[in-house]
Amino acid sequence: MFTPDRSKYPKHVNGRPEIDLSSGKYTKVWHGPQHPGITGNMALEITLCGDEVVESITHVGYLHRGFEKLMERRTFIQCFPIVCRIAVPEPAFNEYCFSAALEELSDIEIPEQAQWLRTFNLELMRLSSFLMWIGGMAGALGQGTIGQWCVTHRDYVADLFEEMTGGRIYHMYMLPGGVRAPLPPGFKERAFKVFDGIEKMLDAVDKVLYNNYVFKQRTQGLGIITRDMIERYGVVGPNARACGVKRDVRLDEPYVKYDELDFDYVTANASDAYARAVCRFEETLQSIDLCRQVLNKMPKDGPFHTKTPNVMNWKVAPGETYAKAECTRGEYGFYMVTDGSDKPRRVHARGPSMTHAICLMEQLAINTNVSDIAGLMVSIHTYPPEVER
Amino acid sequence: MMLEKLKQTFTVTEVKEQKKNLTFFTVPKEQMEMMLITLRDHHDYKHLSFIVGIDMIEDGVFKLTYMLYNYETNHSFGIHCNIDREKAEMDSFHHLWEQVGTYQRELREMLGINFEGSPRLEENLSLDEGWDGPPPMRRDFDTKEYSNNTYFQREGRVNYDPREYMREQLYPTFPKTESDKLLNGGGKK
Amino acid sequence: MGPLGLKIIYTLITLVICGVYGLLLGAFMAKTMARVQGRIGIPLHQPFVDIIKNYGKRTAISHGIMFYLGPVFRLTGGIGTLVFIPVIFGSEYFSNFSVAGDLLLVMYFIFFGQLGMALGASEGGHPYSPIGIARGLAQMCAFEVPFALAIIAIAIQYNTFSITEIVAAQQGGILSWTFFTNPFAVVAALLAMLGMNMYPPFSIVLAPQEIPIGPPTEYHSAYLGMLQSNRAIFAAAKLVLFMNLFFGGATNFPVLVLKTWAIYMCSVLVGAAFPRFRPEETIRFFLRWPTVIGIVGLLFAKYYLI
Amino acid sequence: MKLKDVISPFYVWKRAFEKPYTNTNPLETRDGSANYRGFHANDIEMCIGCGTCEAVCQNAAIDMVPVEGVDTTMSDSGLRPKIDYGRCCWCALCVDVCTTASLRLTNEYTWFSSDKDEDFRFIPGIDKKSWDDNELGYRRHEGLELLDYKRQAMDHIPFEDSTKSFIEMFHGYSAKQAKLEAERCVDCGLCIAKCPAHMDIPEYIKAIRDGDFELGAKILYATNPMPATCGRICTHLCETVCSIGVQGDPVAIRWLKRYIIDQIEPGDLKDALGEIFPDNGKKVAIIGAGPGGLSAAYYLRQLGYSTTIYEGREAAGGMIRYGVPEYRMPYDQIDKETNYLKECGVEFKFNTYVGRDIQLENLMDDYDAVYFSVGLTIPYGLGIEGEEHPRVLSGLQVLDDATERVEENPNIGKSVAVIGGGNVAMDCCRVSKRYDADVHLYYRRRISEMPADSDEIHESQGEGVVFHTQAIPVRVEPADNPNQVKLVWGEAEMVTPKDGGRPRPVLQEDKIHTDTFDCIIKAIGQEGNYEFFTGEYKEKLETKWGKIIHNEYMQTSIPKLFVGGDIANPQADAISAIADGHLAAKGIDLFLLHPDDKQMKK
Amino acid sequence: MSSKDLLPNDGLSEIDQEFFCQAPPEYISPLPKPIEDFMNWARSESLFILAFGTGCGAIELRPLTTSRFDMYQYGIQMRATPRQSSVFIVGGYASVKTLKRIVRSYEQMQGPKFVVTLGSCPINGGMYWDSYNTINRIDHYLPIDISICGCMPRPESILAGFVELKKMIRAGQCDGANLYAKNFAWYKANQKRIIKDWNMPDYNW
Repeated sequence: MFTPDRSKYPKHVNGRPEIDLSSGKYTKVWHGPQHPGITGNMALEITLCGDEVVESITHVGYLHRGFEKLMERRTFIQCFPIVCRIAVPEPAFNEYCFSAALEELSDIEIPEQAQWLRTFNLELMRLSSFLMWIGGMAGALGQGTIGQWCVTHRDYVADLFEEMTGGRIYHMYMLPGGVRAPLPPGFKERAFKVFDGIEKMLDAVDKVLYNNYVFKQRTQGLGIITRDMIERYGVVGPNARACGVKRDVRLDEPYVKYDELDFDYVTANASDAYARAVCRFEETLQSIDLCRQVLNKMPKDGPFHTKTPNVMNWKVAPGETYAKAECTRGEYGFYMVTDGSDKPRRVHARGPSMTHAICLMEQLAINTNVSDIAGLMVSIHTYPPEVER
Repeated sequence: MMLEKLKQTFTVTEVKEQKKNLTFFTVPKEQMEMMLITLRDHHDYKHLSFIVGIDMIEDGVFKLTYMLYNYETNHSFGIHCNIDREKAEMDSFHHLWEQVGTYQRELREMLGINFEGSPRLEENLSLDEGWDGPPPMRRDFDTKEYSNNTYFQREGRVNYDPREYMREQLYPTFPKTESDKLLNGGGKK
Repeated sequence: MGPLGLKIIYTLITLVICGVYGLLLGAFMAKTMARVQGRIGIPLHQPFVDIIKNYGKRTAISHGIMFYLGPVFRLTGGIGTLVFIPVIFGSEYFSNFSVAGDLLLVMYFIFFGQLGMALGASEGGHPYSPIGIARGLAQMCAFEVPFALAIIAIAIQYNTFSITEIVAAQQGGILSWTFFTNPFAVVAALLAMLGMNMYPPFSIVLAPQEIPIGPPTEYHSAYLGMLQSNRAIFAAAKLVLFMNLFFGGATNFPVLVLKTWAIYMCSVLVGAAFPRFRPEETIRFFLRWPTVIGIVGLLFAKYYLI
Repeated sequence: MKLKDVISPFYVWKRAFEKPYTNTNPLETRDGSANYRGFHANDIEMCIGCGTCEAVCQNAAIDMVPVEGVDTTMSDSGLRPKIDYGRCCWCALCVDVCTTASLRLTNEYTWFSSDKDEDFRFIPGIDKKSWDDNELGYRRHEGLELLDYKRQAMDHIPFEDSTKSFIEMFHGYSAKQAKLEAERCVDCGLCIAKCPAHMDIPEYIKAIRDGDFELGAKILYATNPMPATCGRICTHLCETVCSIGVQGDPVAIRWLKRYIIDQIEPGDLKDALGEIFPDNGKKVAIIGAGPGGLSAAYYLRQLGYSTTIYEGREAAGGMIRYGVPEYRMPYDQIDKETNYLKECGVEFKFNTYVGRDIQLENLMDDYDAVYFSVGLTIPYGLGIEGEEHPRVLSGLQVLDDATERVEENPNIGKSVAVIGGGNVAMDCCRVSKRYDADVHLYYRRRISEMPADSDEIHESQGEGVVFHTQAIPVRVEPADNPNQVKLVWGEAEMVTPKDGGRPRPVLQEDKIHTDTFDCIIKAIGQEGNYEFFTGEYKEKLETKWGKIIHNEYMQTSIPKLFVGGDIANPQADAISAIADGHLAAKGIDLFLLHPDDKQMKK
Repeated sequence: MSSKDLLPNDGLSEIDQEFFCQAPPEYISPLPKPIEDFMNWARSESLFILAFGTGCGAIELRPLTTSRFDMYQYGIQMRATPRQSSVFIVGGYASVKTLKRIVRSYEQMQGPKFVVTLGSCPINGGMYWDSYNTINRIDHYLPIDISICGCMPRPESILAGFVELKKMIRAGQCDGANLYAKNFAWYKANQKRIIKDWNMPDYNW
């Protein structure tokens, strides 16, 4: 096989290539922010030598809204509607982490039923997000059909969310003290129907995408995250599990009702884009299974919200904590500091994309073909809004 | 137990066990690097979850929190370190973990902390390239005021405070409560 | 009006019919694709509206004369291809300017458009255009090999470079089609056509995700209108050409519709199922099996059929 | 390259032969789900304009604006939320915290506009929208309580023990209870208008939340110099309009007020309030050391007047001291307040009964202005045959005796009939209970119509007072024992008059009963005593329905003379008297120091 | 045109200036009525949306472009490049950094072009009304044709907005490009007020 002559590539100094754009050897292109191949509103500043990427710099900030500042001037309950906006495709994890941190700091125990409902909501969120991801991954490599199917089925999940929470995208469901509403009557049957549909669709996806010569050709060997990079880059979630590392917050530090569910780590070994895709596919199926388990194990009735202090005057004693959950990309957490007033002193949302989208992506992009940038980008599953918040 | 061991080498103060698997403590600025290296290399705290800075304006310090995680024991350490607010400088740890550089860029941008030697420190991470205000996460920066002065609002909003409105409507002549004065002009909002 | 004048008029009519047919076929295929994706898809008249709208844009900017010439070349290539291909075998009206060596001419025109486009698009100044052009030309070179081999094979087989004669030679029953007489050449050509039609897995040139749509990145308004017109005419021309060369041509429109649809479906069939290849994978692909098959076809024609 | 990997993808075509996913008419077939958070709707009749929705909205999307057709009343600010959809995020917190549950979200979600000036603002319920009648949509679920609807119960001496002594029955809130109760308040401020003294209730409740009792005391004294009194025996009209009370128990405003002032030791008031009283050289005389008089004295002192209070009895407090039994209103609390007034420089002249020990004319001549609030002291008669019987006692007298001689039985015997349904009647019942009497209460109407506070009624019942409602006294007959008396009473039927209005009790002639008691206490109301008005003042003073006519600053028809308290206002309670005093102080100030003021007669 | 009317491409280096147009956009009058009506019909039936997800709104565009709602049946499709697009969707809040890109992308689109805003944020700031980094109302920076409120507006709601947009285009009411040309100085002044490092051409076409 042809291997390019590395000597023509720029020297690396401090891990960065030295590039003289005026030499005419290099082309600089921007992937994004206006670019259909990019995940969300972000940009990659890519320097090419021919078709190969010699440097990629991630630019974020297009979605910066200053959440952490805004939360400093909002009361605890007022923070609740805004936190979910931090990561658009997975709002539930923000809600959960915020509520969990707040409940911990104000010593609130939430009822059993609320914990089940939260588990269900979080797992359904993962399912929805994974569906979107599978579609995106296929789409980024030109298989639009899978994208269409997956997003459609994700929309059926959005219908479930709408029924359950009253909102399609921003559910604003897990508020401090529990959840906002019980499951509507007949929800379980409808949910199972949706799950059956998704499973049927995923079966087709398995045949079409995962047993696909071109897909394998494109993704196998792409963006390999080596074992030692896991610690060094702080890689979490499926990206780490695709490398055979057993890490999952749901199992390591079980929250809500995950300790009562039956599931295991989903791992792969190759650690390339294909392995990650397989991992996520398996996790999608696992999510469906977990959703079913939750619905089956959940008690029929029960209080879904415990009394909190009057939200208009809710003050929390000084303290700090870090609440985390396993979102589709790995460890998602809220670090909250309170100072006895009715507003949080500092809230920090820790999203896995902070490391994945920037230092990891910049590293993985080097020496890949520019055509693979979109696929690589999607394969490490980044959401820019959780980087800049 | 491990903390006891650490205490022999480091000045560990303000230990607080927040929950079963999360402990916070403070070390002086100078010992931070050794602390991180010790925890990472000798105690398996290999995962850096995040670095966050808190503006403790009343104490005149920035409180940096480094959250380390041990995958073997599933325990986290939140390590605090106070640095002077006026002369906000901190050692750069970008050589320990790759993502540290990004966090340090963010801290530089949001709080104005300088990390000598950190790569690409001067590049804005989230803010617009032309941002000319103070570092926005500082407590003395008022985002609402900035927004009001900078961006266009849609006019035509009027708001009435129910208690003021009821006073005007129902008992305009009653001697006005002096509590406004007592509360330093604080009303409902 | 002399016979040439009439010919020109007939050809123009053919051109219009083929253009309309090309657009309709494009829309129909888009609908077929949509059906696979589980949706309704565009209305059949959508491509027409798109073209009208693009011609009706109020502003257009130029990046110099070459930029303007790009689409013109492209359209010329498309029209040029079509006007030398007999559309309906044996029809006086739809035989176009079929001449003795028209196959060579057609081959030339197929490339002419793309090269012209490449020249023009690179003037746009957008870095994606040259990247797209590089990919496009590389891919073209690659699929050109099996395609050329197939063409040469049938030229050897029928001992002629006249499309009309090739079609004539295939008349007389389904088994006399090249498809059955020299399947190797046909397979090689059809594989090349996959690359030519820009359906996945060979759509990297125009890929919206990998690079926003490649060479035409900067083309808009009437330029885009021209490109879209060309797309219809060129697609029709290609399909008719393939039909003529490998599937026995058509003696009337229903047969033409059926056959061209079937040929087009090959691309769609594959396109719906696969993601895209990277450019170098595309090249590797075409230079591997299709080329081998093409050579086999050629040898088959040379040593077996004759 | 496995062949399977090339063949398998063609499975994709299976989908082409199935039904498409597409909804071909999404615009008409997709209503929001049953609890969809769509556009707002508000039940204007139910809404009270408390503004809680506005306060909770983190987007500042809600404005409270006056609307046509809704008048400001004591329990309704007259404002309605106007929502800016350029801000709203449909989080429905406004719905969750809506104190009346009038606000809800419908399942409608489509609103677009091409108008450049369209601001996407509307007042739900007032500006008619297509979705107003959509029944589906988000409402607060039963079981989701973001507000605290349940009041902190106050501990009190159990009923079996409470009747054994005159020790204050209610312990007051503990610090924790007070904080929790204070946290229930939503800061709407509707109560301020309803309070006759317009106390800044939300602010002092906030002071409790913040634990700043000095500030709380300052806020209390800003409108009420008798918070310890009002914290115990106020009629707490404020609680009737409390917005939390619409769906739950109203905030215990009265108890919270008591809590603040209880936190300040009697001697510390001066330091806590830190007031400095100027002196403007003018003198005002005040007749009566009841709440009205004390309040006027305090606010006049604040304005710099030297004030002298003339009181006929030996201690200050008026009806608070002599009309309210000690288990409700301990005397040391009254002393705490009056002592502070003394510290403020108010001069008291006790045992100086105007009209007997000193004449009104003298006061009018010696002082720049005179304020009087002498209260209602003459009990109404029952208007029935035989009520002159010596064993028919006046309620006020019984209470007065109880005050003067707490340990000693004020000669009521062991079985007592109390007639009336007001607070005085309840006090008489419970005082009698404390003297080991067997108490029967007779009231003309139903319990729900009793003018007494519901707490009082509840506690009376708890202490074992036997209630006879719809019972009309017919006559009083002497009993065989001269120390006893017979009450003849009849059961009544509530009859709604033909022209509507309040149902009236009508005596049923066939249901007459006779009971024998040691005494009958009449407690059906009092009227004013105007006997100290003599000469020209008697002529000039205008009265109506037994009350003195005054202008809005409590100035009577005699310019120099101001009035307040029960004798001047229809509520006849302590807080109204305090409010009168405050108003009169301002009136006197306007009268004396602002000669240009048009509102005052000069 | 006098030199006074020319805004300098002052954000650019001298070398770069040559690459860009030096003239402001011009008002372009419509064609004779029947032709214009026909063109408007074509424009309304062929809406090319620029694929630029500027905010949360992008999340609800996905269902719209995919099978469930399939906006292709309404003649609406996504386009990857601004040059070929005719509809710009401001999908929610716009941070200053994004606004810069929005302006550039919008200016690169060829007229007639239409702008649709999604959600509350572009109307009056929405959730981020007090954020230091997001603008409050977009219509001071771009001419807006239709605003759809909601957070986020559902696909159905967006679709309803598009149906309305098509009606308006047919009626010839959408003339944003000309409006932009007419009030060019005002828009530019507003944009420059918040985009502090103006390192892009004033004329982007």
